[in-house]
Amino acid sequence: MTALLFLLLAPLFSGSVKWLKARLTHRQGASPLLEYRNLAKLLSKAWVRPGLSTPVFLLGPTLALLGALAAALFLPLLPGLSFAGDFLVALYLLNLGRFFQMLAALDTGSAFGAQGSYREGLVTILAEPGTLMALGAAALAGEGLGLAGLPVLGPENALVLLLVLASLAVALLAEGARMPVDDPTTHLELTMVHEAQLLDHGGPLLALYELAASVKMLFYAGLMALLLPGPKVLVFMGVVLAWALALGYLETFGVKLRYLRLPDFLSYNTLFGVLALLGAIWKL
Amino acid sequence: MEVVNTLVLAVLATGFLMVSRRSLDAVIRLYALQNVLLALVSFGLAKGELHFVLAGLALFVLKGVAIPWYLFWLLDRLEVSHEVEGYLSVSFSLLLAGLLIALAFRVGAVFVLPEAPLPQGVPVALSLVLLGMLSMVSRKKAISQVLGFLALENGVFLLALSESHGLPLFVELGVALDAFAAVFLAGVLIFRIKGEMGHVDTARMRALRG
Amino acid sequence: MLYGLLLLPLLVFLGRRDKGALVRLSVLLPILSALLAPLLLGQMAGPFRLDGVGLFYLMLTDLLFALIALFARGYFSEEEAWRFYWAGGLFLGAAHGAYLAHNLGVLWIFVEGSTLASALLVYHKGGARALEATWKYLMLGSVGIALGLIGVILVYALLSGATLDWREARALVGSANPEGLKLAFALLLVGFGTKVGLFPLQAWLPDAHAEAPGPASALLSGTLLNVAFYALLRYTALMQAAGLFPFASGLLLAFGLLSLLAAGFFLYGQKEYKRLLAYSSMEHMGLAVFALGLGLPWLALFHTLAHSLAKTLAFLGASGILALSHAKEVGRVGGLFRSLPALGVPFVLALAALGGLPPFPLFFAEFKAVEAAMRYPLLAAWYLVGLGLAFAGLLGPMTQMGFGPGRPWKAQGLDLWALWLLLAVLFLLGVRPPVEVFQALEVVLWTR
Amino acid sequence: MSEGVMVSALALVGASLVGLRAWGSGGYALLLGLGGATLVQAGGGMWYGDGSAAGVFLHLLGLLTMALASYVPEYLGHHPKEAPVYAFLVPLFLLAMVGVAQAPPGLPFLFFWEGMALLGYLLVALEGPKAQAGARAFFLASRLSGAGLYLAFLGQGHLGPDWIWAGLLVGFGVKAALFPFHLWLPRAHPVAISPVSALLSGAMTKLGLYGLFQAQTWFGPPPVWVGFALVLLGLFGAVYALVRGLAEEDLKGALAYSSVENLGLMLAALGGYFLTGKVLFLGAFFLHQVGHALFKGLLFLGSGALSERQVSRLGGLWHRMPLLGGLVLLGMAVGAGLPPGAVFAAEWLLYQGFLFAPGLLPLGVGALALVGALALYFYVRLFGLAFLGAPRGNVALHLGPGMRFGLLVLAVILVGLSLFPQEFLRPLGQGLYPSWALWVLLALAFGLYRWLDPRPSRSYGTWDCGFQPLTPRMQPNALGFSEPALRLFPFLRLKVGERPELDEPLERVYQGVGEGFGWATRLVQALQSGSLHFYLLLQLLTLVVVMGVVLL
Repeated sequence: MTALLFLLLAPLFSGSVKWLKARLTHRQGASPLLEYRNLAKLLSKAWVRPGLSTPVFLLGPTLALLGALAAALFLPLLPGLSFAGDFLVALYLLNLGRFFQMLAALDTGSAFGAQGSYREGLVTILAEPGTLMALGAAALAGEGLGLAGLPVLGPENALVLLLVLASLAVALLAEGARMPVDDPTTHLELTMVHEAQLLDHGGPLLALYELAASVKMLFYAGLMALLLPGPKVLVFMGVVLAWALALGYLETFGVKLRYLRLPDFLSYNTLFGVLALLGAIWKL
Repeated sequence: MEVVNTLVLAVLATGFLMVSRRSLDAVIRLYALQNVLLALVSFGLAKGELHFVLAGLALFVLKGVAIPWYLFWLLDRLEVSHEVEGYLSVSFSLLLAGLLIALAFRVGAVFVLPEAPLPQGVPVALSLVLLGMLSMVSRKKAISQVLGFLALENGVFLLALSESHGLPLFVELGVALDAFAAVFLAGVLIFRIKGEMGHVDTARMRALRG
Repeated sequence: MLYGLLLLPLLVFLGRRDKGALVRLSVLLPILSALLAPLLLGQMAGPFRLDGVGLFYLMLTDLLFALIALFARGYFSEEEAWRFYWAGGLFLGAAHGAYLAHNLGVLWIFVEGSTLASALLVYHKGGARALEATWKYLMLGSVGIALGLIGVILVYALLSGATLDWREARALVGSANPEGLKLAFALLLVGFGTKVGLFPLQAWLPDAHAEAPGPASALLSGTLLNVAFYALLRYTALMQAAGLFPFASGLLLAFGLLSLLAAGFFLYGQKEYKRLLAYSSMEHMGLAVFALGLGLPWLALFHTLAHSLAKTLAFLGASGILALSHAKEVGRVGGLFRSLPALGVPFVLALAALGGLPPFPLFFAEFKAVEAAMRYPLLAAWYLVGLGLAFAGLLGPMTQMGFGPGRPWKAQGLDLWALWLLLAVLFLLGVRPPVEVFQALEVVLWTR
Repeated sequence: MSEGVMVSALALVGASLVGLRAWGSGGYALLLGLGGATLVQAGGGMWYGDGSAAGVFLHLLGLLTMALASYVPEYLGHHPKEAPVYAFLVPLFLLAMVGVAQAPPGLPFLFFWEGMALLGYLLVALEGPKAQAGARAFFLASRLSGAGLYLAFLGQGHLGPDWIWAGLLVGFGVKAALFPFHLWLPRAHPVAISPVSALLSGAMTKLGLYGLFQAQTWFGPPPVWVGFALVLLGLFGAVYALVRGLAEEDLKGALAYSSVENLGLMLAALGGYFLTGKVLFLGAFFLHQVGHALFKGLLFLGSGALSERQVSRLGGLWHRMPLLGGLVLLGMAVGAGLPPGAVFAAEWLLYQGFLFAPGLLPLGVGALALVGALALYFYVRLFGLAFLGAPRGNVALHLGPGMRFGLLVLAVILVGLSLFPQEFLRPLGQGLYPSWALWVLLALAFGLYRWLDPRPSRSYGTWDCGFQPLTPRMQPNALGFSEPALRLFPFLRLKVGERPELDEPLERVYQGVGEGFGWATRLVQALQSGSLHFYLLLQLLTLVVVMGVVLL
């Protein structure tokens, strides 16, 4: 159920961020709803099959989207599948998508795709441990190691959960390939992470990738919503709104970090994760 | 008994002198003399026992005559200098020899068994063994090493005499035969060494190592 | 009859200098003697008597000798063969004497005799290196054996000059002065230890083994070392009968362990494969002495058996390699396992057997030794360290010679099946160690 | 010993004898297959009967054997000269492993253990001069392991449990590539021929795990520090091995490092089990073993089809042999710990085990996540550079029907295990996530793929920025791809340049030990100075010392 919601919401989310960024730079900006039409157009177009490509080329976008959607399936914002340890499966489903996305980028034999591929891998190495530790901490603080049993922010667990939220925020930026980790609007191949992997994917494949990127961000937003008090769906909407605003501002007024400086930024994620986990262990 | 004691001391003296002489001829002669003296000791201890007499005779014939003669013959044929060459100077070897003899006399008491017929012989025998080893360790010529070994062997023989009236005769004879065979073999080898390498200096035989 | 057995090996001189006759005699006589010997078990004649332990070593020596003599026919040319077979006959006679002797003095004589005979084996046909090795062997061996003689004399004196017969001595030794016995044993250990090749008395061993012609090395390692070890065994049994085993044990363990560790260091980086095998002999004699020191004579017997077989195999393999390649260095021989399996496979496996690997009997022997040594865990630990070092030393040459780069050779005129026969025997012994046989032999030595 | 194991042992002996004469014949394959099948059956019976660890091992060994039965005869066609020896030794090696898994501790166990070492050494060394160093490392490590076991097995009653377990940790840890004793593995495994690599990595290393697990029934529960050591060294070793593997240019070498990583996780699982007694850890421990054996067997056997193993000289292999590409992709995806693979299921259990564990153990989650991310990078690199993109050089490929069938056997079983991991975990009573959901996902993916593929598309060259055309050399090479990640880990220094150099401090430590030993040996060897006088002096001194000892 959540997955469907995300699928529907994803274009709106990315559209809104784009619109907001345009407004912030005093441009008119396209309607946030344009993104739906855009997707529909892309889906109906033909796609380019690079000469060297193999079936892996198609598996990339397919599994990137489906992995993200399946991960969303486990978010108990709306009724769905839930069991102990589901957050692990969810994160690894994102990894599944990422694996094939990275391979698809290598599949074309392009130097840029490969660059994007290993950069993506690097970001994962930097971001993943912190995120998993943070989620583990949240799960420990709750009951039953499942997403359904996650605790909500309150005075007794404020420290742990705030750290978890901080970590998830960093993870969202890393996963969604947003500033300051990556710049989604850049068109200089040498600086790209996410987009470099998509260079040769066009038409429906590009549409799938775009959707997947938005769904992933929504997934993290959903995770954050689970930790906040209030009716889940409403809180989620609030979080998404907040993220749209935040991203708009961040990407208008912020700058992309130098690629070599990424570890500095993402190590905060690890730090938050470790601290959160320690907090959860010692019940602070 | 007095006579035997004197003889034993004379044996020690020959052993000491063997370390001190620089001439191989003198050392061989001293060795022959030592064997004669030992044979006499053997006769002295005999007290009519035939086996002592026989052992003494074997000693006299084999070591007192045959081996020295063989060594002289060897020395002649080898055409090398008759000088003893060693790592140590004569004075220093004498000093060491003195120390070793002192050690043998100091420790010798421990070796003396309760029923030893000739307790005085034990430290002398030990001295001979140690002096023989000293010669072998410090002398370079192959032939002088053989002489050192022979002196050592004599020490062992004297020990056998002093501790236990010697070994059973057949053992004694076997031992003597072995010693003779060893010396004979050594002689042959010395010849070959001279022929192969042009010298008989064992200190220069260091091809095998590691 | 015992005298006949004693003199049997000397019949080889009937072959004069004819290689064919010498080979036939050298193979058949020991086999005949090995067949005859069991019938004479327990018989006495003069200072000679054949008991179980003597019989065991006698038969082992005979059979190995026959095999080596057979293998040697492909190694030596027509002209030089007689030197080997004559010296071999002398050596075998001396070994027979040592194993038949029941008198400690006679035992000494024959051990010395075996030294002299084996010096001839080492010398063979000369050359500067062989001469040097022979000379050193003769000197060190003679001095060592002379020191041993002092020990014999002391034992004799301690028994009040009553007897040198081993069995009688064992009965009497209990009343002898223990301090004197300790002294005597120390001298005997240093004396015979020189011939066994215990560290730091081993100096002659690698030289002699490396410079002797291949089959002679096999004889030295597989049979000669046992002769001296056998003497040590007899004296240790005397000490045990005198109730002085704890003392003897300390010395034996120390020498055994020291030899093992030293061999471990010597083996590493050894450039000549025959020297390597010689150091491995030193290692294994150390191990056998160690087993004796643990109070397990049966294990020591078993260890020497296993070592003799494995080392004979290795040396025969090495002499085969030498005959084909004319290269003594490890680095100049390679890939035998692949290019010449008939020779390479048994050789590599012999090295593995010497490294104490199953399915070969030294594995079992070393296991039992560690098991017994565990009473003093530190001892066991050092033992394991020593085994590890020794193995590390063997491993490099084994890999290079078995699998490394090298020219392929064709095996011609060598009786390589002898290697496979030894390998099969080793395998059988390793899979089913006849422990009960050796424990039965132990009764001959050890008083309860 | 059960009858099934007996039958399989007989079949293996038969196979080895037949192999010596007729390795290419159907009889050889049949006997080997029979041995494998009976092992699978007997091992499965033991595992599903009473949850025996030996059962798991025999089971996985049987599975590998079945694949080898079809793979080996054809593969040995490349090694016509050594083929009989390989064909003779491989079944014996299998037999030794069966023996280890069946023998009680003590002499029989060590007999098979050391025998396995000897056979393994021969199998590795047989590959020729290039394999020498690897073979030596293998044998040396095996003997070290043997020494540890001597200490442990024989020390009973003489040594305290701490020492016993230290011995076991060294003894079995070396075999299971416990950090820092793992260096031998990536040297030995890749240099052997592929079926042997598969056996070494897939099966033999598991015996170290089996031994450590079984030791608690032999020697009682381990001291606490053992569990901690296993967890810490296991996790650290897993990270270390992956990072080191990223700097490996040899395909099989990288696979060997991946083995170290997987074994590290299994060791950590075992450590967790020792510390907490939780079945979660046990489930991870056993499931990972089987999963790893299957996927690593698949990958090693797959790499046997290539004539070239340097990743930087491969590329575009998929086009030449899509079947091989697909199977290797399957293996690598499972190996990267992706759902719904069996390895993922094991890691999933491990994560939860750590989260549920007391003390600071939950921090292990971070290490696991790092391993997961690194493994992703690791396998993307291997598969992407070797099988995708443009070919970088000429590579001969050989994959006949027999080899293909062997690969398919492993792949099918791997898929089966990934489909129904719960079934495997039944004896432990350990539940799992609803794996059907993941299969629905994959079905959807398949559907989406089938929808996309026939959609209108046009072929076109890869985007080249509009400058000069792309050449294969513009693709990153094996080290270039991993260089950014390597920069993150200070324990490994990669100097890039014309000739990249790798500086691994751990290796330097080992080298230092070796050099120190060499120095000591030269010192001792100086005693054999060649001087007879010195020898005689030594003799004299020995006499004096011994007399002194006696008299004092």
